[in-house]
Amino acid sequence: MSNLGFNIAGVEFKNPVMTASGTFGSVGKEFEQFIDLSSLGAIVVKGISLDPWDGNNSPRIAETYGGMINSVGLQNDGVDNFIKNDMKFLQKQNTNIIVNIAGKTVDEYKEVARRLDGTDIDMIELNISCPNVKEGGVAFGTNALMAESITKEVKTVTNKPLIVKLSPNVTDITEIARAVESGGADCISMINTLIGMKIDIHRRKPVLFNKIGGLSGPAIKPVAIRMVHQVSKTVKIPIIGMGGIMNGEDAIEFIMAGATGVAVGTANLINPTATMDVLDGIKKYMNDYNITDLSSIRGIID
Amino acid sequence: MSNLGFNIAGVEFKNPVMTASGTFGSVGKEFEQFIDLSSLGAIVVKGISLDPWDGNNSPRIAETYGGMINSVGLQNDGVDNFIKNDMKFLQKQNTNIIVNIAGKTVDEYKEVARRLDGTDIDMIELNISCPNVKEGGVAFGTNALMAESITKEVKTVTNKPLIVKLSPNVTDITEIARAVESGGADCISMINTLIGMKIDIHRRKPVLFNKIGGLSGPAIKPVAIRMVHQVSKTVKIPIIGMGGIMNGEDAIEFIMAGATGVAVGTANLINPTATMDVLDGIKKYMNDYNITDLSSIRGIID
Amino acid sequence: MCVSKKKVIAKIIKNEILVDNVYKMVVKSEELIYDFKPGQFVNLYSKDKSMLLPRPISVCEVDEENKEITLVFMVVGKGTKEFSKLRENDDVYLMAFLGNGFDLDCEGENIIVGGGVGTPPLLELAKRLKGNNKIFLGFRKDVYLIDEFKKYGEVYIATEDGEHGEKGNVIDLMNKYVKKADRIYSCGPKGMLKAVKEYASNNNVDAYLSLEERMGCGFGACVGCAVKIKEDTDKGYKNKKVCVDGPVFKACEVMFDE
Amino acid sequence: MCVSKKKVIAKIIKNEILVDNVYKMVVKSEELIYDFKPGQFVNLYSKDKSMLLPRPISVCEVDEENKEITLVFMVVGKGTKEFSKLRENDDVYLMAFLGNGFDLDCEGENIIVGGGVGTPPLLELAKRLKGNNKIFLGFRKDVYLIDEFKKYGEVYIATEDGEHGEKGNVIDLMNKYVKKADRIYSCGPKGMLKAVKEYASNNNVDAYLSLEERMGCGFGACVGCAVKIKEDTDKGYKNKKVCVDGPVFKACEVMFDE
Ligand SMILES: Cc1cc2nc3c(=O)[nH]c(=O)nc-3n(C[C@H](O)[C@H](O)[C@H](O)COP(=O)(O)OP(=O)(O)OC[C@H]3O[C@@H](n4cnc5c(N)ncnc54)[C@H](O)[C@@H]3O)c2cc1C
Ligand SMILES: Cc1cc2nc3c(=O)[nH]c(=O)nc-3n(C[C@H](O)[C@H](O)[C@H](O)COP(=O)(O)OP(=O)(O)OC[C@H]3O[C@@H](n4cnc5c(N)ncnc54)[C@H](O)[C@@H]3O)c2cc1C
Ligand SMILES: Cc1cc2nc3c(=O)[nH]c(=O)nc-3n(C[C@H](O)[C@H](O)[C@H](O)COP(=O)(O)O)c2cc1C
Ligand SMILES: Cc1cc2nc3c(=O)[nH]c(=O)nc-3n(C[C@H](O)[C@H](O)[C@H](O)COP(=O)(O)O)c2cc1C
Ligand code: FES
Ligand code: FES
Repeated sequence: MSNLGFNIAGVEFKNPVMTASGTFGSVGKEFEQFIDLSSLGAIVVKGISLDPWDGNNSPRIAETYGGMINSVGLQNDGVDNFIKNDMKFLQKQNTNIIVNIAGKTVDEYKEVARRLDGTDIDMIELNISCPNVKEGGVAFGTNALMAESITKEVKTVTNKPLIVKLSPNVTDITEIARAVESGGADCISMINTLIGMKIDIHRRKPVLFNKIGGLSGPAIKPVAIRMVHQVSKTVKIPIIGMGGIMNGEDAIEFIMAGATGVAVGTANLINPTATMDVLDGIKKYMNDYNITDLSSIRGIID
Repeated sequence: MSNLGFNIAGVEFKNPVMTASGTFGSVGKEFEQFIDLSSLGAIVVKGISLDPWDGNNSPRIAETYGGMINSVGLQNDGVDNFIKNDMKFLQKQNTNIIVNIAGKTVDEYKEVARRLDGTDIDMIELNISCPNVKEGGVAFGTNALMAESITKEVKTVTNKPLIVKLSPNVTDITEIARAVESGGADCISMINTLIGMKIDIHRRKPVLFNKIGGLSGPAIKPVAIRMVHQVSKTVKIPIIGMGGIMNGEDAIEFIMAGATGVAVGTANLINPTATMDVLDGIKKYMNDYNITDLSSIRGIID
Repeated sequence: MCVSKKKVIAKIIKNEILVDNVYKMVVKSEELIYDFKPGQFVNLYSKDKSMLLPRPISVCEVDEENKEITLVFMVVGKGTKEFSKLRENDDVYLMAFLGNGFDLDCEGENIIVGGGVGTPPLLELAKRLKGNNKIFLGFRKDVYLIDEFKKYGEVYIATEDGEHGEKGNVIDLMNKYVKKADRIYSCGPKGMLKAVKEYASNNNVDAYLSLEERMGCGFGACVGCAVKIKEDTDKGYKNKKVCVDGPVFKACEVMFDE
Repeated sequence: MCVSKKKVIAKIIKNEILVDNVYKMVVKSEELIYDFKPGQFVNLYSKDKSMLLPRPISVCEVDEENKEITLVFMVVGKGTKEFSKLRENDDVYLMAFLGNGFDLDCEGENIIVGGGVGTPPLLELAKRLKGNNKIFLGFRKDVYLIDEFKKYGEVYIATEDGEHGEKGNVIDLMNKYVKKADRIYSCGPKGMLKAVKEYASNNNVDAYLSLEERMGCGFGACVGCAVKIKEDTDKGYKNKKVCVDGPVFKACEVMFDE
C-alpha cells in the first residue's frame, strides 16, 4: 500500500489533495452530489471575514486563454454565521477543515481567528493575497514587514496551526515567505491569483465590473511551480501548492517542486470531480513508478 | 482611409504592428519567405550585447498550457557583428528598425548603445527585464532606482529615442514605469516574460536545462493588459504593448488598454504570418466599427 | 450522495440553423436524470481547451421518454461558434439540469413574455403550464419557434421593423392585448426584463424573470454569478447566485443596477 | 520573397498503426513545394489550442507526383496522441519542408544506421542514395518498416532481446558486417548517435548525424533548438540551430554534452 499521508503542525492529512479556497462553494456542499467529501485531504473554506461582505458587483468572471479572471471579492456571511450555519456540516465530513480568513485591518483578522479558535476546525489559512478587495489584505501580502507582523499578531490569538497564503504579485516571493516563516507561520500556501484584466472590445469596457481580477487556471501553473520551487528552497515550513492543477500529473509536478499538499482550484469549476481525478492520478503515477511514499519524490528538483 | 500611423519621439510608424524581440529570428530574415517585411510598423531585433553571448544550454523551450517558457538566454553575436552583418539587410526593409540591447553592467549597456548611435537604426530598446541570464539586466528591471539610473546613463550616450522594456515580475509596475520615465525614457515597452518553470515528472527534472525561463504566449495576456492599463494611467510617454497577442482583437485590447504600438511575439513562432494577420484584424475591427483613427479608441478604458 | 446534476458526454442528434446565427440543437444522454423544470439550463463545454468555462444554455424542450434535450442558441462568440459546427453523432460534454426553473403552480391566465434568444426556454414552460397562455415574443428582425409556441397558446409577435407580427415591442403588445393576468413569466434582454418588471408592478401582477450573468461554474461553486435580490438585510438586499438561486427570480425582488 | 517553406492545411490520406504506439500517417497537400531532401522534417500542429508549439516529425517518404508525405511517429505525449487519432480526410496543419537534410553526393559504400523512431527518415534517404547501401536498424523490441528498407539495401536488425534480427545493438552488427564504408548516415537516440560518432572516428569514416532538440518554431525564429557545433571560435564551438542548420550535422563536429 502506498502512503499518501503526512502531518503538518500536528494535523494528519490522509492525502495531499485539498480544495483551493473560493472554488469549492462556501464549504463544499455543492460538491456532495459529485464526490465523497471524506476522500479529500482537506476542505478549505471560502474566505471568511468578521462582518458579512457583499463582494463586488457582477460581472465577476471573465474567461481568458487557458484560464479565468474572477473578482468575486470575498463575498461571505461573516464568521459568526459561518460558525452557526456551516460548522455542523463540516464536522460531519470526516476530513480536515481549513478556514481561509480575510480582513480589512489586523484587528479584524485577529478577531476572526479568535472566534474560530474555539471551534472544531483544524487549521486557519491567512489570506493576505486577495487581489479583489482593496481591504482584502493584499497590502499585507506584498510587503514583507507587514506580512511578518500580521502573521505574528494572528498567532497570538489562536492555537490553531496557521497557514499563510502568499500572493504571486511580488518581485521576490522568497522574501515574503521568509517573513511569514519568521512571523511564526506553520505552513505556506501558494499561489493566490495573478492580477489580470480583460477588455470587451465590442462594448469597449473591461469585462469585469471591478475592472481587474485574479487570474487562475492552467495558464498560471508555470509561475506557481517556479514560486513553489523557489520558496521550498528558502523556508523550512511545508508548502501547500496550487495554481492550475487540472490532473494528477500537475499535482506531482507541484510535489516534485517541493509542495507537501496540493490544492485544486479552478478545475473544480469546470469538472466537479476534479479533486478525485487528481487523487486518482497521483495514485496512478505512484503505481506506475513504484513509489510507496510521496516523500520520496517531494522536492526532488534541486 | 483609416489611419493606423503615429509618431513616437519623432519616429513615424506606418502602423502599430511590430515584432517582439527574440521571436522574429535575429533580424527577421527567416520571415521574408512568409510576409512582406515592409508592411510591419517596425522590426525589433533580438537582444544584442557588447560581446557575443552563447546563450543557455538546451533544452531551451518548454511548452505550457496556452503558453511556452524559453531560456534562450540572449544568444547573439555581439553588437559589432550585428552592425557588420545585419544592418545592410535591415536598411533595405523600408520599416523602422528597433534594436533591443542587453548587458551585464551599465557600462556594457552604454557601450552597445554608443556603438549603435552611429548606425541607421531608428530606436533602441533597453532590455532590463530578461529573466534568462543573471546578467541580463533583470536586477535593473525590478528595482526602480536602478531602472531610473540605467535609463539616464544610456540616454547620455545616444541620440536615438530610447524605449525601456519592463519586466512584469514586480510588485508594482507603475513604480518602475515612473522611474524610467523620469530617467528620460521616450517610450515603454511591456511586458517581458513572467518567470516560470516546468518539471518533466517522468525524468524528474526541469524541462529546461536552465530550470527556469520566461513564460510568454496567450496565457499571460490578462497580466499584460492589466499592466499596460495601469502604466498608461501613470506615465505620459507612449507604450508598446505585448504579451500573448495572437490576432487583431488581442491587439485592439492592448490599444484600448492604452498601448500606442503593439508587438507580436510567441505567435510568430507558431504562425509565421501572425504579424500580418494581426494587422489585418486591426483593420477589420476599424472597418466594422467605422474607426478612422486608432487614436479614437486608444486608452479608452478608464 | 444525492445526485441530481451530472456532467455527461451527450450525443448530438441534430443541429440545424433556424435563422441567421441561431441554431437548434438536439442532444441525447441516457445517463442524465430527467427530473426537469422549465427555465432550467445546461452547461455546454468547449472542446477547444483554451476555453475552460462552461457556456450556460437554457433548455428549450425536453423529451423525457427519448432522453433528448433541445437547445436553441445564438452564435455570439468562440464557444457558441464551436457548438454551431457540431454535427449528428458528435459528442459534447454537458452538465444538466441546472438552476431553479419556473414554478408551474398557476392555473389562471399566464402571460409569457420572451425576447430574442430569451424565447426558447419559454417553450417547454408554455407546454407544461396548466392555465391559459398568452404568449408575447419580441425579436429584432428574424423570428423563430413561432409555430411551436402556437401549439400552446395565443401568440403575439413584435419586431423592430414590423416585418413579422407588429412593429414595436412586447410591452406595446401586452398593453394592447392583455385583459387579465394572473402571472407573468419572462426571459430576454435586460431592457425588456426591466420593462416587464415595471409592467407587472403597475398592473399588480405576480411576475417571474429569468436572468443572465457570466458564470464560472453553473452549479454554485464560485459565487461568480451574483445578482442583487431584495432581502431583509441591513442593505435591503443580498447577493444571490443566478446559477442555483436563479436563473428565475420574482420580478419584484430583482434589483437592476441603474 | 522566396517561398520555400509553407504552413498549409494538409489532408490525411491514411493513418495506420505499425506496432504498439507507432503510427504511419500519409498526408497530402497540393500547396506545398516538393523540393525535398531526405532528413528534412515537417511541423505538425495540434488542434487542441492549449498546445501551441509545433511537433517536429521527420519525413519518412515523399511521393512528389501524388504530393503525398509519409510520416512515422511514436506516441509519447499529448500531441502525438492527438495525431494518432486523425482519420482519413481529416485536416492537419503542417509546415514543410524544414531543416537541411542529408547530402546525397556519395556514390560509394553507404552505411545507414537507425534506431527506433529514428529509422523512418532514413527510408527516403536509402531510396535516393546512389551507391551501395548497408542498413543497420536497432529497435528495443518491435520492429517496423523492415520490408521497405530491404528494397534499398542489405538490412541488419538488432533488438534488445534478439526476438527480431540479432540480439544486441547496431554497433555490434556494424563491427561484425561492415567491411568497407565511405559514409555513415545516422538517426536515432542520443546514446546511439554518440556510439556512431565514435565508430566513425575510430574507423575514420565520414559520418552524418540527425539530431533532435526541443523546438519553439522549427524555422529559425526563436533560437530555441541550439546544439554546440565545433567551430573556430574562442570557445571552439558555436551554438547552431537544429531546425535550420540541422537536423543533420557532421558527426565530427557534434559536441554531445556529457
Ligand atoms: C442561465 C443562462 C441561460 C442562457 N441561455 C441561453 C440560450 O438558451 N440561448 C443562447 O443563445 N444563449 C443563452 N445564454 C447566453 C449564453 O450563455 C452565451 O451567449 C454564451 O455563453 C456565449 O459564449 P461564447 O463563447 O459564444 O461567447 P464569448 O463572448 O466568446 O464567451 C466568453 C465568456 O463569456 C461568457 N458569456 C458571454 N456572453 C454571455 C451571456 N450573455 N451570459 C452569460 N455568459 C456569457 C461565456 O460563457 C464565456 O465564459 C444563457 C446565459 C445564461 C446565464
Ligand atoms: C528534427 C526532429 C525530427 C523528429 N522526427 C520524429 C519522427 O520522425 N518520429 C517521431 O516519432 N518523433 C520524431 N521526433 C520527436 C517528436 O518531435 C516528439 O516525439 C514530439 O514532439 C512529442 O510531442 P508530444 O506532444 O507527443 O509530447 P509532449 O512531451 O507532450 O510534448 C511537449 C513538448 O515537448 C516537445 N518534445 C517532446 N519530445 C520531444 C523530442 N523528442 N524532440 C523534440 N521535441 C520534443 C514537443 O514538441 C512539445 O513542444 C522528432 C524530433 C525532432 C526535433
Ligand atoms: C472564483 C475564485 C474564488 C476564489 N476565492 C478565494 C478566496 O476566497 N480566498 C483565497 O485565499 N483564494 C481564493 N481564490 C484563489 C484560489 O484559492 C487559488 O489560490 C487560485 O485560484 C489558484 O489556483 P487554481 O489555478 O487552481 O484556481 C479564488 C479563486 C477563484 C477562481
Ligand atoms: C523565444 C523568445 C525569445 C525572446 N528573446 C527576447 C530578447 O532577446 N529580448 C527581449 O527583450 N525580449 C525577448 N523575449 C520576450 C518577448 O519579446 C516578449 O516580450 C514576450 O515574449 C511577451 O510577448 P508574447 O507573449 O507575444 O511572446 C523573448 C521571447 C521569446 C518567446
Ligand atoms: S456560476 Fe459559479 S456560483 Fe454561479
Ligand atoms: S526551433 Fe526555433 S530556431 Fe529552431
